Amino acid sequence: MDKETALFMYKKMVQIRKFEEKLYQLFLTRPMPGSMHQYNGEEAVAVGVCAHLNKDDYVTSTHRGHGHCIAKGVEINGVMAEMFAKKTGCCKGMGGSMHIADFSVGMLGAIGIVGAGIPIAAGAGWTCKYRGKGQVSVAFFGDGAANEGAFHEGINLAAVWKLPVIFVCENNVYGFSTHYRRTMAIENIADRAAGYGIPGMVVDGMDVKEVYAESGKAVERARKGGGPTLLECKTYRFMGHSRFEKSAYRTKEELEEWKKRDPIKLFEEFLLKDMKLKRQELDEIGADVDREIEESVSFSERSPDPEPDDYKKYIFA
Amino acid sequence: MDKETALFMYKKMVQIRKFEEKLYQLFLTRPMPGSMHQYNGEEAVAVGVCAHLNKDDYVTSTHRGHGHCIAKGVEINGVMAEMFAKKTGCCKGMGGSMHIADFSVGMLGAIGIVGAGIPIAAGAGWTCKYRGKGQVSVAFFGDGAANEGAFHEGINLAAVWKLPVIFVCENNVYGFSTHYRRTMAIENIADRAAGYGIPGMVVDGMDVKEVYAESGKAVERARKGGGPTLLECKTYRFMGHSRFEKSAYRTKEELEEWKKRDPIKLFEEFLLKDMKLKRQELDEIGADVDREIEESVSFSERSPDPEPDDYKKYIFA
Amino acid sequence: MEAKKIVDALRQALIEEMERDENIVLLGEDIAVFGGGYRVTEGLLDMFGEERVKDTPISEIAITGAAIGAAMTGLRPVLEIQFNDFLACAMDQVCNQAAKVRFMLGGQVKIPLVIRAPVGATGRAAQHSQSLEAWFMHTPGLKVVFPSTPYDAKGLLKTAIRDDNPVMFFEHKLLYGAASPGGKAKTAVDDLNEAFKPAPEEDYTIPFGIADIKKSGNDVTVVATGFMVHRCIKAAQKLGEEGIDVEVIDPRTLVPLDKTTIIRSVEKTGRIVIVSEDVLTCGVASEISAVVAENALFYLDAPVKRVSVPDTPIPFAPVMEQAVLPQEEQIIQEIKSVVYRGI
Amino acid sequence: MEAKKIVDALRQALIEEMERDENIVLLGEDIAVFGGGYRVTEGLLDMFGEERVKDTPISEIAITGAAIGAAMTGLRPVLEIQFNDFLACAMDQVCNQAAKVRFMLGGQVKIPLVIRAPVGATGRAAQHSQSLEAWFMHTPGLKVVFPSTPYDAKGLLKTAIRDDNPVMFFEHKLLYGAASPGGKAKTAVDDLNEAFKPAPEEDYTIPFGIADIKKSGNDVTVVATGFMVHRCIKAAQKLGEEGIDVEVIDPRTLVPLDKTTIIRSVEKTGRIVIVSEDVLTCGVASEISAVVAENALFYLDAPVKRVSVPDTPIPFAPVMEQAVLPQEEQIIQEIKSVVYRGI
Ligand SMILES: Cc1ncc(C[n+]2csc(CCOP(=O)(O)OP(=O)(O)O)c2C)c(N)n1
Ligand SMILES: Cc1ncc(C[n+]2csc(CCOP(=O)(O)OP(=O)(O)O)c2C)c(N)n1
Ligand SMILES: [Mg+2]
Ligand SMILES: [Mg+2]
Repeated sequence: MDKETALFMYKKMVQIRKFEEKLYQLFLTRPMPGSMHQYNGEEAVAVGVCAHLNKDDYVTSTHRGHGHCIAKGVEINGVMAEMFAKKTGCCKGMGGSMHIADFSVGMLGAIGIVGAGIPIAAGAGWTCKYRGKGQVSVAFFGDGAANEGAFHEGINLAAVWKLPVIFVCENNVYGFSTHYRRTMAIENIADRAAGYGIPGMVVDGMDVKEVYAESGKAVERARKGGGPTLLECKTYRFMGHSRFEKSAYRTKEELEEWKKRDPIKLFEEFLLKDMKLKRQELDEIGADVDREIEESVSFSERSPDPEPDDYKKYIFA
Repeated sequence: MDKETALFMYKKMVQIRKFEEKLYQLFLTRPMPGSMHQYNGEEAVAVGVCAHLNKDDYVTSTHRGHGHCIAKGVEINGVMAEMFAKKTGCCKGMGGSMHIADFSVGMLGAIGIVGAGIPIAAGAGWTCKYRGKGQVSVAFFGDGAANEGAFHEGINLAAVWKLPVIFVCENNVYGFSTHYRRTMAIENIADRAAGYGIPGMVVDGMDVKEVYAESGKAVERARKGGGPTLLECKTYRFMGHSRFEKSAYRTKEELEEWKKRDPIKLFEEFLLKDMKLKRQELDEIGADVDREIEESVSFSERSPDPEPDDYKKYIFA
Repeated sequence: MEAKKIVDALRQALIEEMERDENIVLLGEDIAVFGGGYRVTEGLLDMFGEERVKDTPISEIAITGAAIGAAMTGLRPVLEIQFNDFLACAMDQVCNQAAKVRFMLGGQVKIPLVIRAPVGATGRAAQHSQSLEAWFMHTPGLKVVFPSTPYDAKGLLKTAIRDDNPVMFFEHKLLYGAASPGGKAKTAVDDLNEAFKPAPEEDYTIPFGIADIKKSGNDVTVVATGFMVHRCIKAAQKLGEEGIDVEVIDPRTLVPLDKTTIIRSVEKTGRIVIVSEDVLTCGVASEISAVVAENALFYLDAPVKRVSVPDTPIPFAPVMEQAVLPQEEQIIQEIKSVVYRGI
Repeated sequence: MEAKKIVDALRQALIEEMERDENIVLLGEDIAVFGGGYRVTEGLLDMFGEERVKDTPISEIAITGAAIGAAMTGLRPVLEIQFNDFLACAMDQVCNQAAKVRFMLGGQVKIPLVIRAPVGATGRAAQHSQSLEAWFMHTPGLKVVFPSTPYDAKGLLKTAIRDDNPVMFFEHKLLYGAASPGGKAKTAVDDLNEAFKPAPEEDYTIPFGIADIKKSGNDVTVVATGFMVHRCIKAAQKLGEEGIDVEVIDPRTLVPLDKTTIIRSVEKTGRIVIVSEDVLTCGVASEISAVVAENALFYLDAPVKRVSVPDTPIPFAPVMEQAVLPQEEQIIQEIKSVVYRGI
């Protein structure tokens, strides 16, 4: 990994983290529309994977989509304004937190139905294959989603059609309140890959270097016509399932244990120790991001609300 | 396997075969209501599995359900009369070929939606576990069904709840017109079991002895609280997908190759050679079955049609 | 203790019924350890144990199918689907299996199954805001229940649990009186008047197919469901001040539908407005309108008016969301339009 | 060659459109090698190759989702669902995704997707006999098409393919004029008269939202869909002999619905009977009835009559199946009942 890539990824991770920390505050301190599902703790996954993607590669995301969007390159102003339900939001206030999308960078959209993005990503992969230009498509989804019919059908279709799709399962231990060991009798979701005849890989989702390395192979294979891969990234969410959910179903100890492996902290250590970057460089990035986020808030505040009947424009093309 | 069991299974296989041969003739020679999907060639699967089941064990079946019904002990008169859409049919003419059921023997019903019986069988298994009396539940389904979301979700639920269910996949090479190699990138559907953390087994579905032996282990495990098993029985259908469908998508050679391993012929050879039965004993069974089938036809002919508004009785309990 | 909120009324009904019949089991996503997205099943795991109160994988096909299989073989499952929008994931099991199995099998089996699901728009955009009762009304073999008060909720849920058929039981998010997961309690219940009748802590059932006249009146019939019942009652109160005497009918069960009460009311008032939170085309209001046009046409003094969500998904931004939902002012205007029409 | 059967008209439309635009791709179960359950796609694999004509696994969620994903990124898929009953398996993808994605995303994307599916009862019991148009009419964001003649089928399918929105395209099994898989050709087409207008071998489209008056008349309006159009035309002919002049309107597209033509007709005749093969409650006829009760009430001289399948799944035995389907004689009686009512 060269320095440029490393810094690019670091910045993206920090953007996601700070974006959501800001949001958390906003939700605490003023009336915000809708709800949100935070990605804190899982940043390495979106960033490590998306670092391999071009603008014309496709991504489908989930209810927990802010991270994927930012990692794929959606402008933060547009994401923030969408959280504010403003006309300048990347979906014009039509979708909110659970449906953020930006086609100009290949982000096909966060989808609020668990698992539903998986076959849609397969379909985008079909287009990639049909065009034959080496594009790929990525589906992000959770451990919970791996028990949906859409997971099974979507991956199987991609496998038998040899579509250039990377299926990225973010196993953050819980589907809402329910531990994955209470929803499946296996330890590794990646093991399901064998049932579709595709490679499956377990990845340390807290280590962006590992995510980057393994997803790189999968993306490469897909671009070359080698078909799909299932990557299971072991990760953890540091916040509640949604907004202020208290997570009484898990222990403080478990949370603290995982926080020791905070992906941003881990990566900082690597950057400072192994890549010999200076603390100051990182701090400057942090400060840049802070400014960017603040600006996105004031951009959102300045932005107009949609008109009450704007929605009429979007029912049909 | 003792002689009694062997003869019981032989008779069941012959019943199924002759029942369907009769039906084929009936459809050719007179107006019959509806359509049908024949089980010829696959008899060893239903019979080998159901030989382990008690009346209070449960079975769900498919659009290709005659074999499962007869194997589970549904009276042939009732099945035949249902094919004739008669009031005396086991479903009173309400369901026809694709929905034959008889609760008095634990046959919960043929289901016309591919894969849909799988989670329903899991639910019946839940009841078995809840009651704690050692009952089990069996889902029969095809290779095509293994690509439905219902397969994935249903087996996973049974696995994580450790339900006493045997999932019997009848891989007869085609789902309607489509070869399994064109719908999945794996050779053995049984390999999917690993993705649910349950045992999976490939079985020669043309050999009733092997089906009997392997399904026996699975039933035993289930009764003892060991949870579900996925059995894949490699088999072949000798007739078209439905009624007079010509199967232009497969070769005559392939069909002839499989017919050499006709499960009834194979079992006859075993009975005559290894179990030292006499040809005549088998012929007598065949003759008995012929009579039984003829009687079921005349029973059906004698039976009254339903009244036009009988259906009103069955919409709600 | 009397239940002043629907969430408590439902929980009471579940507890009383589960104590009565050990074949009643609960399943659903996050219903056990967490106590349910809207807290309906809170505490039930501790009371009844994990064999009877079961968290499930996120597998709507499997949990619905399993509930059907269990119901066919002797249990009486009550299934929670976290948002009614997700019923789309289980549509085959609900509509092709649960609704039809008994029928196809010539009456051999009963399917005592209740499927509970929250409906209504509360700021969560198009995939978490629908009110899909009409899909299930259009599926013979299902009963469809939609209570608007704690009293009705408890009595109807008990009837649903004791019914030997699959029952779709819809609950309006704003009427629970409880917070959604981790959220501020988005609720409308504090704002409601005595029409939001509490449920007594006693065993009672409410029969299906009997509408409740939530407010009687002589000038115009309003049929409303769920949260809209209360919006219509408020509208009726305001209109009362202007001398318009509105009758507000809450069908409570949409299948079976108490046509008689609606038709009688129209015979009396000659005017009808139907208010529902589902989308217009082929919706709840369409059906009720058609029933009236078929059975009470010559009593009508004004066109039959439907006030529903126009044919659009629910947008996210509050200003747009509120624009598509039937509002009190809009209801008042529509009622006036039929009252002043043809006089 | 002119297409005298709907199956040929549809195939012609597919071929002509696929030749015009290489982004059009077909997918579905058994559509390529086998040529489709009802033979619509026969020969297309040979003509266009396996990259454009694709057999799929039996995975309704995946094939619908994949079609959506492909449509979002530049292809124009035409998906065949083998029987419309199986749409229940893909309901989330159709109704929560295809119908809503463009909306939720603020118009960033178009979903040029056609989902074709056979409807109607032909002796195959409850899970293979439904007519589920109303579920999709009740889902904003979808267009709903239901042709009754080869001419309409071809022109409407071309419009559907060129439309940038998801279109549900329903085809009645008895009107194909082709055999179902391996079956005797169960068809009603030989029996139809010149109303079953052939499709010329030329490029034409039929705009959505324009009803076709299949037979004009002055005494009573009949709105019918699909196969029922022809049953109503026959009924109309018989009634003509008795001096009752029936107008038969075929909406052709249910979303958008040509309300104007229906309302104008009712303004002329003062009477309306709606005939559809779906189930009654919240069905096609309910919607049309509600439109009339809202917009043409004061023109009505008789109650609005719906003739649909009563609220029941379809039974298997032919005698029962025919008892629940709207029959010619029943249609005649219902028309008479409104004609002689109020005169
Ligand atoms: C089909 C469906 N079922 C249930 C839900 C409600 N729900 C939203 S998020 C969630 C948990 C998802 O778990 P997982 O896939 O592990 O993702 P995570 O939230 O952990 O990122 C649930 C149950 C939904 N949105 N869609
Ligand atoms: C959900 C669903 N999709 C499609 C069909 C149409 N169909 C009926 S049988 C069949 C093939 C089933 O293949 P398989 O599961 O292998 O069973 P087999 O017929 O080979 O016994 C298909 C596609 C259906 N009935 N249900
Ligand atoms: Mg998770
Ligand atoms: Mg098969």
